[in-house]
Amino acid sequence: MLDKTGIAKRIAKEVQDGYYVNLGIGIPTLVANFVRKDIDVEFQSENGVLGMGPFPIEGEEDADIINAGKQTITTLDGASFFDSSLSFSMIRGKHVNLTILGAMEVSENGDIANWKIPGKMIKGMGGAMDLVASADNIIVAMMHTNKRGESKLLKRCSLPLTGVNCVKKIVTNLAVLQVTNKGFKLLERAPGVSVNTIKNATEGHLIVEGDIPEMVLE
Amino acid sequence: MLDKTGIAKRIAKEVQDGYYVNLGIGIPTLVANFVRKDIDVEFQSENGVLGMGPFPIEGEEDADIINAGKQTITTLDGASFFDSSLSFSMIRGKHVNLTILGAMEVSENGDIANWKIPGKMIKGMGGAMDLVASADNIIVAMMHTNKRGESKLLKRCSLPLTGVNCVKKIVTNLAVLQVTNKGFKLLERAPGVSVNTIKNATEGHLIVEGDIPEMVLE
Amino acid sequence: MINKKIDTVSQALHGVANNMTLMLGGFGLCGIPENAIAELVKLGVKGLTCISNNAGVDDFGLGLLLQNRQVKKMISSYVGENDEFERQMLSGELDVELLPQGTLAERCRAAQAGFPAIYTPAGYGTEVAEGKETRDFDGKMYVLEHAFKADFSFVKAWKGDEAGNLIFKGTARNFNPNMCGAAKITVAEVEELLPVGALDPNQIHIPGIFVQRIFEGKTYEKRIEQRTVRQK
Amino acid sequence: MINKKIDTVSQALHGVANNMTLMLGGFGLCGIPENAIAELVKLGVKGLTCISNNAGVDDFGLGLLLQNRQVKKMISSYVGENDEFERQMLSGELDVELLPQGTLAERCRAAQAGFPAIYTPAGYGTEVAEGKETRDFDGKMYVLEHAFKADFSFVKAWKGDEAGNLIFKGTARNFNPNMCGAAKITVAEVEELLPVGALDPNQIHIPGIFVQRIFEGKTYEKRIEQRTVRQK
Repeated sequence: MLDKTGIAKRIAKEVQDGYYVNLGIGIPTLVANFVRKDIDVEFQSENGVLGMGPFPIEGEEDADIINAGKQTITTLDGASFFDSSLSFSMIRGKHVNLTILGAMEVSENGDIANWKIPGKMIKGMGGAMDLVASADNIIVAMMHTNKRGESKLLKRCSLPLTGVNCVKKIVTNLAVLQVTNKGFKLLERAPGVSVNTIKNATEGHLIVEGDIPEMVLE
Repeated sequence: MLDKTGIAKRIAKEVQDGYYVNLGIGIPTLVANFVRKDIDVEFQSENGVLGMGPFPIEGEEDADIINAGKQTITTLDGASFFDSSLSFSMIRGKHVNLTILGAMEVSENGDIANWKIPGKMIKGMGGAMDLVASADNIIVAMMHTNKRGESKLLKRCSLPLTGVNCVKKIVTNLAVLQVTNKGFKLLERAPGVSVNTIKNATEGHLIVEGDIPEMVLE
Repeated sequence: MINKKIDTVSQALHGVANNMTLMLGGFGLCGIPENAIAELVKLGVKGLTCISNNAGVDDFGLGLLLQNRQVKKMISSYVGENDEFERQMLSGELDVELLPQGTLAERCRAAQAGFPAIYTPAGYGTEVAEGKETRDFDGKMYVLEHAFKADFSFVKAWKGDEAGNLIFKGTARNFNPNMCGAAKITVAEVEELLPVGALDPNQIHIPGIFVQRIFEGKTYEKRIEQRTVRQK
Repeated sequence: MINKKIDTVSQALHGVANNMTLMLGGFGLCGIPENAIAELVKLGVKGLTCISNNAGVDDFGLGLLLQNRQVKKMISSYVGENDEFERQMLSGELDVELLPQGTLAERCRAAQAGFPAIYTPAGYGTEVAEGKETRDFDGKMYVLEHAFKADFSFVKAWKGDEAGNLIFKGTARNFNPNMCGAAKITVAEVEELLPVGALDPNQIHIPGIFVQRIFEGKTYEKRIEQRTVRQK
């Protein structure tokens, strides 16, 4: 079973040379730390920066330079700043190649819910609805089950949706799954996790074909 | 009767303090020369400049700094350059206060034609269609009649339209007229021009109420 | 040159009244019009509709207006870390319209640019699209979203000149440029107000034509929401 | 950093073929991609559809492609001073679609920004709107205009870096920024190509994400169409 860092490490392997990548808040933010050093990738944040670098060295924080999670950041050579409209032009216009974000629920047809629990919690959708409506390549990073042990991979989402038919791939603490038009197709198991464990933790239709390999993280 | 310079001088009196003004090619361009020096006005050109100044001193022309008539220009302190999209945001968004442009024909309901003579001449509309569709304050600068002596102030335009119901005021070599919902209302006569001369040169419905004063140019 | 310079923040906010719709730039606490917000608190105008990506935190930014119960309705994309915002919203005291961030930006930009509405794919199939017109273009579904209509737009820039030209810094740019000229009156506050001629015409982010009033802000606290650092 | 640098103009135009749709920046002869146009002439590709505000003059700019009969269709706002353009158009040899200049710019920008279409008031009630959908918003009529679809976009900037970031100069900016990322492949030519880190991230007009290939143009003639001067 993976921890959050493990999920980030596995997703990092999906990042290819030449990709512009948007990372959501939470686990996705960690992905930047594990991308191979021999490929060229640029990170976009929807609040208006392309070419994000690591957090600043203590004492060098600049209140005017943050990411969409409101964290102080730095920029790398070749970076640029721009307004919100142009930022979402990058996203809506499919110039960003890969979007990685968290979710509360994903359904077997690729719907995603991650912004609201009616009557209880409202985070707001931020840029997530634009990202999922536009991106061709969306990976969801999340735990396979919620705190009560209930599956987050469902037949149908119970929470208000963020987007429909949009999620392509899911990486959880238990597995890597692809969303197909027949349901969740199991691609890889987390180290030490059995297919049965994944089946039991997946409410939506799970497709298991042949031997399911264990993830390789490094 | 006015010459082109006279028309420009009369129109210059319509320019008020604090106005952003777009000047079309031809007579309108001359207007800039006659605007009162004690008011603050900025000239916008739709190819992407605000704060245009006079032509450059010989030898200081810059191929990268032109107006929409492709003439080399200069900029004044406080000027800015921008792309075509933002330029038309200024126009469409009604941030430009006054548009002055030429016309081949104007009709009594404020339609304007100035971009095409089918089968003979096609200049293209350039930015004129955007300007006339958006501006609240449009003044047409033109000769009252064409080279064959035919009126250019018509009941209905015969040429393909540039815009409908948009012209508010017309300044010709003979008169200043306002477009009302009942037709062309005569406001002023050019020096030495009789109301009858104007009547004869106007095909569209001309409204003459009371004494028509002579224009004051200075 | 048309001079937009205003001497004091109180003059800059002249005309702001109860029940108006205001646009406010900023993302979280980054690039917010601090001086205009402080003046709004001081004025005590009520029943405001505020269009702003976030609502600040409990005790800073737009959070100050929320605490003071001056806001009737928030139009935002993110509640985030503002507990008072979430509390007022869940209790129904505050009317909240949550919109996708790109939609929010583009509805501002549509107002700036004279577009009546836009078609965006964001929010299709979700409750955000409920009651809105949707349409198929080339096999993909889009939601029709209308341009905002606001009375005042309050934006914050880094440098500006007396002609109203603006330059923003870093990610403090965010929604600020898109809100310029998107309301009846745009009030820009800047850290440094320069005479005309001081800015390179090639490097102006927002030309002065989109700004009606400009003033130099007295102080900027520029509070940081998430101070994240690494070791040397 | 993702490197977009291309060494030669012929490599930069790799993949251009007959019957493609091309966007070309520039206003008159100002800010046109001179090196890309020269290479298109050299390649002799035919049946092109060109989206460009003007078509240059008879013997420069896009006029060279017209003379060479490489263009099947022009989508422009202004014929202006190009006699060959006007002649081919009036004789029917050349298919010409004339559009309002703001519409032209915004149909490029829509393609860049992922909008399927826009509503503009320009051209309503004229032959430009014939056969197009129109619609009333708040008592004013608008025309629905669709995003362009193009294979290549050729733009010209002043300075650029190897990450594809662009800075334009003066009114040579015009349509160039709006065409970046508006075609499948955007090729930028610049007067000066700099290493990454040389440009201020705050002062970049077009981020490199919108540009697939960048090269430094060999020479720029920058011909002036109307040399207007005054005496000292």
